[in-house]
Amino acid sequence: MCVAIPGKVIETDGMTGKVDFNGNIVDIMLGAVDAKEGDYVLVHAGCAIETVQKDMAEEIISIFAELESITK
Amino acid sequence: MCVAIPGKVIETDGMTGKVDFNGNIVDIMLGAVDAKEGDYVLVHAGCAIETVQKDMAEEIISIFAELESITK
Amino acid sequence: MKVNLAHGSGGNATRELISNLFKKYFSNEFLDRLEDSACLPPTAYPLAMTTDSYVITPIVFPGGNIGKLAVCGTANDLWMVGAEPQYITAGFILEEGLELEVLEAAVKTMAQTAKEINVKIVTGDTKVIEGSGGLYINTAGLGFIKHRHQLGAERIKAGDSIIVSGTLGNHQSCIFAQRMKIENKITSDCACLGSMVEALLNSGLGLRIMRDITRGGLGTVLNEVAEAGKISIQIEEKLIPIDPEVKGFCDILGLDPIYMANEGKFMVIVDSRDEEKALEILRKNSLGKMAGVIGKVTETGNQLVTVKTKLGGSRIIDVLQGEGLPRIC
Amino acid sequence: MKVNLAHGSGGNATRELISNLFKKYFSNEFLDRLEDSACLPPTAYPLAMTTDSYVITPIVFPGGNIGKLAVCGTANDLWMVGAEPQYITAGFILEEGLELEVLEAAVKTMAQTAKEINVKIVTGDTKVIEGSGGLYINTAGLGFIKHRHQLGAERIKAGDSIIVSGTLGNHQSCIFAQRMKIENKITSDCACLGSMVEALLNSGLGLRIMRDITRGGLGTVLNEVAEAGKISIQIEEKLIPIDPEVKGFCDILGLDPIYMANEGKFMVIVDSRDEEKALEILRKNSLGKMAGVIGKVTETGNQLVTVKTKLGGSRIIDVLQGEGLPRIC
Amino acid sequence: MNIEEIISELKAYDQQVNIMEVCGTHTASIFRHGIRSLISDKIRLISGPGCPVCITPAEYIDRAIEWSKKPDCLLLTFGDMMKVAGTKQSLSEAKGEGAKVEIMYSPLDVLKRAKERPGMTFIIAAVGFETTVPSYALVLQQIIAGGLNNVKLLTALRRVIPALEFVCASDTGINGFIAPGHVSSILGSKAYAELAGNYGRPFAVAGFEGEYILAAIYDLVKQKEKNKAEVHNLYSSSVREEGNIKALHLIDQYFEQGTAAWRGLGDIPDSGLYLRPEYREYDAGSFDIRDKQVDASSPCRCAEVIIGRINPDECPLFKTVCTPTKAKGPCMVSAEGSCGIWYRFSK
Amino acid sequence: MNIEEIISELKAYDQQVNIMEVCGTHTASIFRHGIRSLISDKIRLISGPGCPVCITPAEYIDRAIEWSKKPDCLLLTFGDMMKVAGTKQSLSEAKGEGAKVEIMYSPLDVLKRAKERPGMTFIIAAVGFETTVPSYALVLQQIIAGGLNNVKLLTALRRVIPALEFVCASDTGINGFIAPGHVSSILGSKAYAELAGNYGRPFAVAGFEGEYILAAIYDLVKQKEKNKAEVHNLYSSSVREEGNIKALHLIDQYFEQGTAAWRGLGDIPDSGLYLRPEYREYDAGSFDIRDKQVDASSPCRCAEVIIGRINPDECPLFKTVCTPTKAKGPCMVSAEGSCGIWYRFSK
Ligand code: SF4
Ligand code: SF4
Ligand SMILES: [Mg+2]
Ligand SMILES: [Mg+2]
Ligand SMILES: [Mg+2]
Ligand SMILES: [Mg+2]
Ligand SMILES: [Mg+2]
Ligand SMILES: [Mg+2]
Ligand SMILES: [Mg+2]
Ligand SMILES: [Mg+2]
Ligand SMILES: [Mg+2]
Ligand SMILES: [Mg+2]
Repeated sequence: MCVAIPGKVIETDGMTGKVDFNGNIVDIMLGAVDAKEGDYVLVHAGCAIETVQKDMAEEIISIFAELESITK
Repeated sequence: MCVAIPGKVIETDGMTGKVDFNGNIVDIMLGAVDAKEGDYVLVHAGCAIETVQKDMAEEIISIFAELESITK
Repeated sequence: MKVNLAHGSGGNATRELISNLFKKYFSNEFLDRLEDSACLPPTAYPLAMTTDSYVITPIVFPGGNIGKLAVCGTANDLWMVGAEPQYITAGFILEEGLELEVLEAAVKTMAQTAKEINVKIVTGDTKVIEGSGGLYINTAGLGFIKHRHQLGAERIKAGDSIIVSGTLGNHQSCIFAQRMKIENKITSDCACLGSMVEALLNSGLGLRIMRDITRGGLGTVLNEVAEAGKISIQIEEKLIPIDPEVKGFCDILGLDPIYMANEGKFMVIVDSRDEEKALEILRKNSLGKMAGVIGKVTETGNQLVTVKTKLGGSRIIDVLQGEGLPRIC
Repeated sequence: MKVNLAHGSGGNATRELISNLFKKYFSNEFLDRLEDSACLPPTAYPLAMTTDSYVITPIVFPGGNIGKLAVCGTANDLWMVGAEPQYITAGFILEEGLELEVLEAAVKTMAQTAKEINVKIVTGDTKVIEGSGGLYINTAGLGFIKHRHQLGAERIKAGDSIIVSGTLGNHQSCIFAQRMKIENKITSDCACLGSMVEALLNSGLGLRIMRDITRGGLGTVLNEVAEAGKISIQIEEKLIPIDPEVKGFCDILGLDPIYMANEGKFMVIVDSRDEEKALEILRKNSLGKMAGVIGKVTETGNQLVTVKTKLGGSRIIDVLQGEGLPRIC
Repeated sequence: MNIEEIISELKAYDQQVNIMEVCGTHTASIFRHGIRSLISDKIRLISGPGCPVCITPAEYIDRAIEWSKKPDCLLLTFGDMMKVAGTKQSLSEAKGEGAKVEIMYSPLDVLKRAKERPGMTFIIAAVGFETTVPSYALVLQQIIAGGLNNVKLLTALRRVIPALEFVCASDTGINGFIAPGHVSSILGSKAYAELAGNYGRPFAVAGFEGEYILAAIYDLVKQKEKNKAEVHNLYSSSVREEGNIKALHLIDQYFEQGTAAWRGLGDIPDSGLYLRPEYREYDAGSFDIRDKQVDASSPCRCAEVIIGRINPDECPLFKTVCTPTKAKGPCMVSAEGSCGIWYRFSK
Repeated sequence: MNIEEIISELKAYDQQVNIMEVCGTHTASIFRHGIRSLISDKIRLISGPGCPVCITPAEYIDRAIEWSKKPDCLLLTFGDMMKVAGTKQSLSEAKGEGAKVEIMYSPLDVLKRAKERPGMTFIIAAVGFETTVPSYALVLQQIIAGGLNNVKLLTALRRVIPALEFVCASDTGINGFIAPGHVSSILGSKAYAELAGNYGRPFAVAGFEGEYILAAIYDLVKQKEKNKAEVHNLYSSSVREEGNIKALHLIDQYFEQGTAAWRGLGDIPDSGLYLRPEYREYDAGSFDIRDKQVDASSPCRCAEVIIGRINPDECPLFKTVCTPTKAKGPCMVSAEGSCGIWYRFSK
C-alpha cells in the first residue's frame, strides 16, 4: 500500500531525513530524490520516491477542468 | 542437596539406567558404580555415586546398639 | 529491582508484593482482609459483570498506562449496560524481569483511577511467568444496574440517530506510533466514560443502546449493534470525527480509522428527536467536545452497515478482518 | 489450526472464536447476549468476589488441565469464605501459535466443571500476545454468601483443632514430574471443594476458618491464619497426610511437602469437641478420605507456627521463602 | 467539467468497458470511496497484478523460511508476507516453530540492528515492484558504505511493464489501464507508451484519491469511445514523463533484469530485477526460484484473478472457504491482494 | 542404647562442645528435624563450607555470563547459581537482559540437546564437590564418545579435604566434624584420618536422617570427652572405608588438582579440580578464576560463616537487610547455604 499523501521534508542530510505527514514525523531515506527542507515528497516503504511538484488539491481541480480537452 | 533416600535400579545398560524412588522413575547415569538391576543406589545430580550395602533403617538400629562400644 | 519467580510463589515474596504494593495502593476495608475472597455487602440492584485483560505494549504511553486502561476499560463496559461500577478484581501476570517500578507505576495509576470513579479494587492475584519483563493485567468488574430499563438493542427503531462521543483512532495511532517510533503528538484517548454516560442516563432522553468503541473499531461495533438490533445503519464518512494528525498517521500506514481501537469513546443510539439534546449533554463534558451524529438507523431486518463516502459513493462496512495491523509495502 | 494475532483483533476472527468456541461451550442466557457486560438478576445475599490467573505449564496434566483449575480454583476461593459460587468471568490470554485444539479442550473442561458445580460463565475476553503457544486464563468469581456468620479468624480459640482435607503435595509433584520428565503415577488433586465445604457449613459444627492450601502450601496458609487470628499453632509432622509416592518425589528433589502447592485441599479449624464429627463428614466425601487432624491452636497472641518433628524435636514453620523450585545439586 | 458532471456521465454510461487498475492501492481506493456505486454497471473495474506479495512464488517463501531457521540468522519481512503459504508452511507458521522472523517497517531498520549484532546475519525479504526497489538500492549503498557483511537480500523484485505486456498478450478484454501511481513516479508516464501503441490500449496515470480514479475512468472511457490509445498523465504533480531519473539510476546501478517467476503465471522474461554480479555477495540465493504450484489440485484461481480474467468473486472459493483468516491463495492474504480487498470491502 | 537415651543424654549435656557439620544437606536436616531443640544449648552446631554455590567466586559468575551472552551459546546451570551475584550482575539478571541461560536438572540433559542443535555451543556451569564431579566425568565421557564438539565445561569444582584443613588451621574452636555423607561415599571414610590425626579432631560420617545426625553428635561428644580423634563411620551402608574406587578413578581420569579460589577465603592450594591437559578443548576457560571481593565495603560475613567462625545469626545483616529474596551474600542465596537454611528454618 502506498502512502497517498505527500510529506514535508523538515530535516535532511541528502541521504536520510525527517518527513512530516500532518504532524507525524518519520525517518525516511532521501537518496532517491533531490529534496531540500520544505519540499514535499512521496514516500514508499521508508523511501522518498519522488518530489511532489504541485499541490494535489489544485491538481485535482485542474484535471477536471482539462478532462474535456484531454479526452477530446 | 543430596537425595537422602536410595533408589532401586530397575533397568540398566551399565552406563545409564532407570532408578525408582518410591514409584518415581528417573533416568540416572550409572557409570560410577557397579550396580545391577535390583540394587539400591545413592544418587546425586543425576548420577549414582554408590551402591547401598544394607538397609538404612536396619543400619540406624545397629548404630544405636553399637554406639556405646564405638565411643568407649 | 526486578520481578522474579519468587514473586509468584505464594510465599514470602508474594506477600511482600501484596503488602508493599497492592495493599498499600488499593487499601480498602474489603481488600485489606486478604481472604480467599472479598466479602461484600448485599445490594438490591441487578448486577453487571464484565472482564477484560490488558496486554498493551508499551506499558506506558502518552495519555496513560496499562493500569489506567485496566480500570477505565472495565468500568466502561459496566457503564455501557447502564450499570454503576462498584468493585474491581485485579489479576496481574508478570513476566520475570519486569521492573518493580513499572509495576508500581501501573498499580498507582489503577488506584488513582479507581478512586476518581469511586470504585474499589477488592481482591487480586499475582502470577509470575518466564519472559522478558512484560506485564498483563486482567480486571473483572461488578456494577449495580441502575438504569437497565432504558437500554436494549430491541429498543432501536428506524430513524434513530447514531452518535459517537468523539474523535476516532487516537488510542491505536498513539500506540502504533510508539511501537514504530514515529514522532507525533497524538495521545491515547484512554478515559472513563462514566460522567458522560451517567449524564445521558439521567437525562430522560430516548436512549437505545451504548457500546464503547474499542478493539475492532467503529465498524465492528456498528455491525454488532446491527446484528443485535436486527437493523441496518448508514453513516456518513465526512461526519466521522477524526483529528488531522490521526488522519495523517492512518494515511502513512494505510489504516482505516473506522477499524481503529479507542479506549475512551463510545457510540450511543438515540431517538432522532433527542439527538441535539444528547449532543449538548456530551459536548458539555470535556471528553465529549467532538461528539457528533454520524448516521442513522435506516431500516430493520437487513443488518447491513453502509457508509456514504465523501464522493457520495456508498460502501458496505463489515467487521474488522484480520489483525488491523499496519503494513507499509 | 493455530492462534494468530487476528484472533485477538476484536474483529472477525475474534468473533468466530467467540461463537465457535466460547459461546458454543459456555452458552447460557447471560453470556449469549454478548454485551459489554453480563446483566444478572438481583440477590439478597451478601456477595463474595475473587480472582485468580492460571499460568500452569503443562497446560494438560494427569488429573486435569488449566481449564479445570481455572474453574475449581476460583470456586474454591469462594467456598472458603462461606459463599456459594454463582458466576464466573473468563479472561483468556493466548500466545500466538497455540493450537486451537488445546484451547478448545481447556474451554470444554471449563464448561463441564462449571456445569458440575452449577456455576455460569457469564462473560469473557480474549487477547492474543506474541509468544510460543502459551495459554493463560484468568477467572473472577462471584458468589452469594450464605454462611458467613459461621466463619472468621476472630472466632479461633486456643485448643481448636487444625484439620486438612487430604494428602499434601500431589499437585505440585505431578506438575514438576511432568516438566522434568520424571515418570510416576502421581496425579494432580485439582478438584472443586464445594461438596465437602457445604457439608461442613450445613453441619452446625463449631467451624472457625477455612483456607484452600494452594501456592505457598500448608506452611504459608498456617502462618496467614496465625497472623489473621493472632494465634499460635502447633502441628505434628507425623500427622500430615502424604502419599508415599509424593514423599519419594519430594526426597528426590529436596522439596518439603509443607510448602507444596495443592489444588484440591483445604484446611479448616474447628472446635476441638467437633473434630471427630468434622472428620467423619470429610471422610464420607471421596475427596476427603485422607482428611486428618494435624495439630492444634496452642495459644493466642504469639502468631508462631511450629511443628513437632518425628524425632520429637520442634521447629518453626515460616511462610515459603523463595520460589519453591527444586534444586538438584 | 466538474466532479458531479463526471459522476453523472459515468453513472449513465451504457457501453461495456473493461478497465484494469494495476495497483493494489488503487483497488483499495476504489472500494474505500465506493467508486463502483458511482459509475455504471457497464463499466467493469478489474484488478491487475499489482500486489507484489500475491505474485511471489511459493518457493521464495520456502527459501526465506530456510534462512530464518538457520542458527544466527534473522529474516526481516514486510508484514504481508507472513501468512503467505510456501510449499510446506508460511513464515508465520515457521515463526511459531521458533524460526527467527521479524516484521520490518522500512528496510532502513536493518542498518542499526546489523551494526549492533555483528554475529547475526540479517536477511531482508526484498519483494516489490519498481517503487520499492530504490529503497533496497539505498540500503545496499549504506550496507556497503558501513562495511556491514552480515546483511543479505533475498529478492523477489518484479517489473510492472512485462506483467502488463503479459496481460495485454493474454487478451482478457481489457479496454484500458489505470496505470499504477507510484510505480509511474519511478518509471515515468512514458513507460506505457510502447504498450499503448503495440496493443492499442489507452493508459491513464492517476493518484490515489477517489477524484483521480474517477478522472482516470472518465479519461479511459472517452479514449475508448474515440478509439484512442494514448498515455494521459493525470498525476503530473508526482509523475514526470521521464520518471525519477535518480531513482532509475539507483535501480540500474545495483540491479539487472532477468527472467522471473510469477506465482500462478510462471516465468516472464525480463520481468525480474536481480543484484548485479558485482553485488552478488549480498544476495541470499534469489536466482533460481521457479514457480512450482503449491498444490496443483487446489481450485484457487489466483492466476486468473491476477491477470484480470476473472474478478475475485468469480472464484468458487471466494468467501466460502477462502477468507482473510483462512486464506487459500496469496491474493486473499495480502492487504493489497485483490481477493483480500474485495473481501474486506464487500459483504 | 536407644534413641531416647541418646536424646536425653545430649539434652542434659553440660559441657561446651562445638561441632561442625560440613555438608549443607546435614545443615538442612538439623533444622528440619529440630535437632537443636533435642540437645543441650552447650552443644553448638556450626555449619561448614558445605555449599558449592556459596564458595564459588564472583569472577566465575562473570565468566558464565560472558558465555551466555555470546551468540549461539547457551549456559546450563543448576538452579542455585541463578541468583548469585557476579561482580556486576547475576545469571538471573543477565537472563532478564536476553542472555541464554537455562536450568539443568542433570548434566545428562545436555547430551540430547547438543546433538539436536549442532550450531549451538552448550556451556555446562560445572560446580560442586567430589560428589558431583563423577557426573561431569561421565558426561564428558559421553560427549567424547558421541563426537560432540559443541559442549564445554566451565568448572568450579572443589575438594572438601583442603577446605576442612583450612578450617582446622584457622582454629575456630571446632571440637569435631560431622563428615559429609555423600562426599564420603566417594572419598571413603579413610579420607579424614590424616586430618583427624594431624589436628586432633574426631570425625563421624553420617547419613541424612535425623537419627544419623544425633548418633554422630553423640559420637563426637563422647570422643571429645575421651580425648579421642578417630574417624567413625556411622554410615557404612553407603560409605566404604576406601570410598567408591570406580568414581575416584573416573575423577582422576579426567581431572587434576590445582589451586582454586574460594569466595571470601581466597586461594587454597590443591583445592580445585580442573580438566586434565588432554581434555582442555572441553574447558570453557576455568583456570585463571581468582577471588576479587564483589564489594570490599560490603559487611557480608560469608567467609566467617563458611569457616564456622560465626553462625549466620551473628552477621549483622542476617534477616535485617539480608534475606533470601534480597540476598547480600551467596550463603543466603543457595538452598544449601548456611544463611539461607538458617533463615528458612528459624523465625
Ligand atoms: S478467493 Fe482465494 S482461492 Fe479464490 S482466487 Fe482468491 S485467493 Fe485464490
Ligand atoms: S546473612 Fe547475608 S550478608 Fe550475612 S553472612 Fe549470610 S549471606 Fe552474607
Ligand atoms: Mg485461596
Ligand atoms: Mg469486557
Ligand atoms: Mg472492554
Ligand atoms: Mg490468588
Ligand atoms: Mg512475551
Ligand atoms: Mg466493550
Ligand atoms: Mg483468589
Ligand atoms: Mg486461589
Ligand atoms: Mg473484552
Ligand atoms: Mg511464554
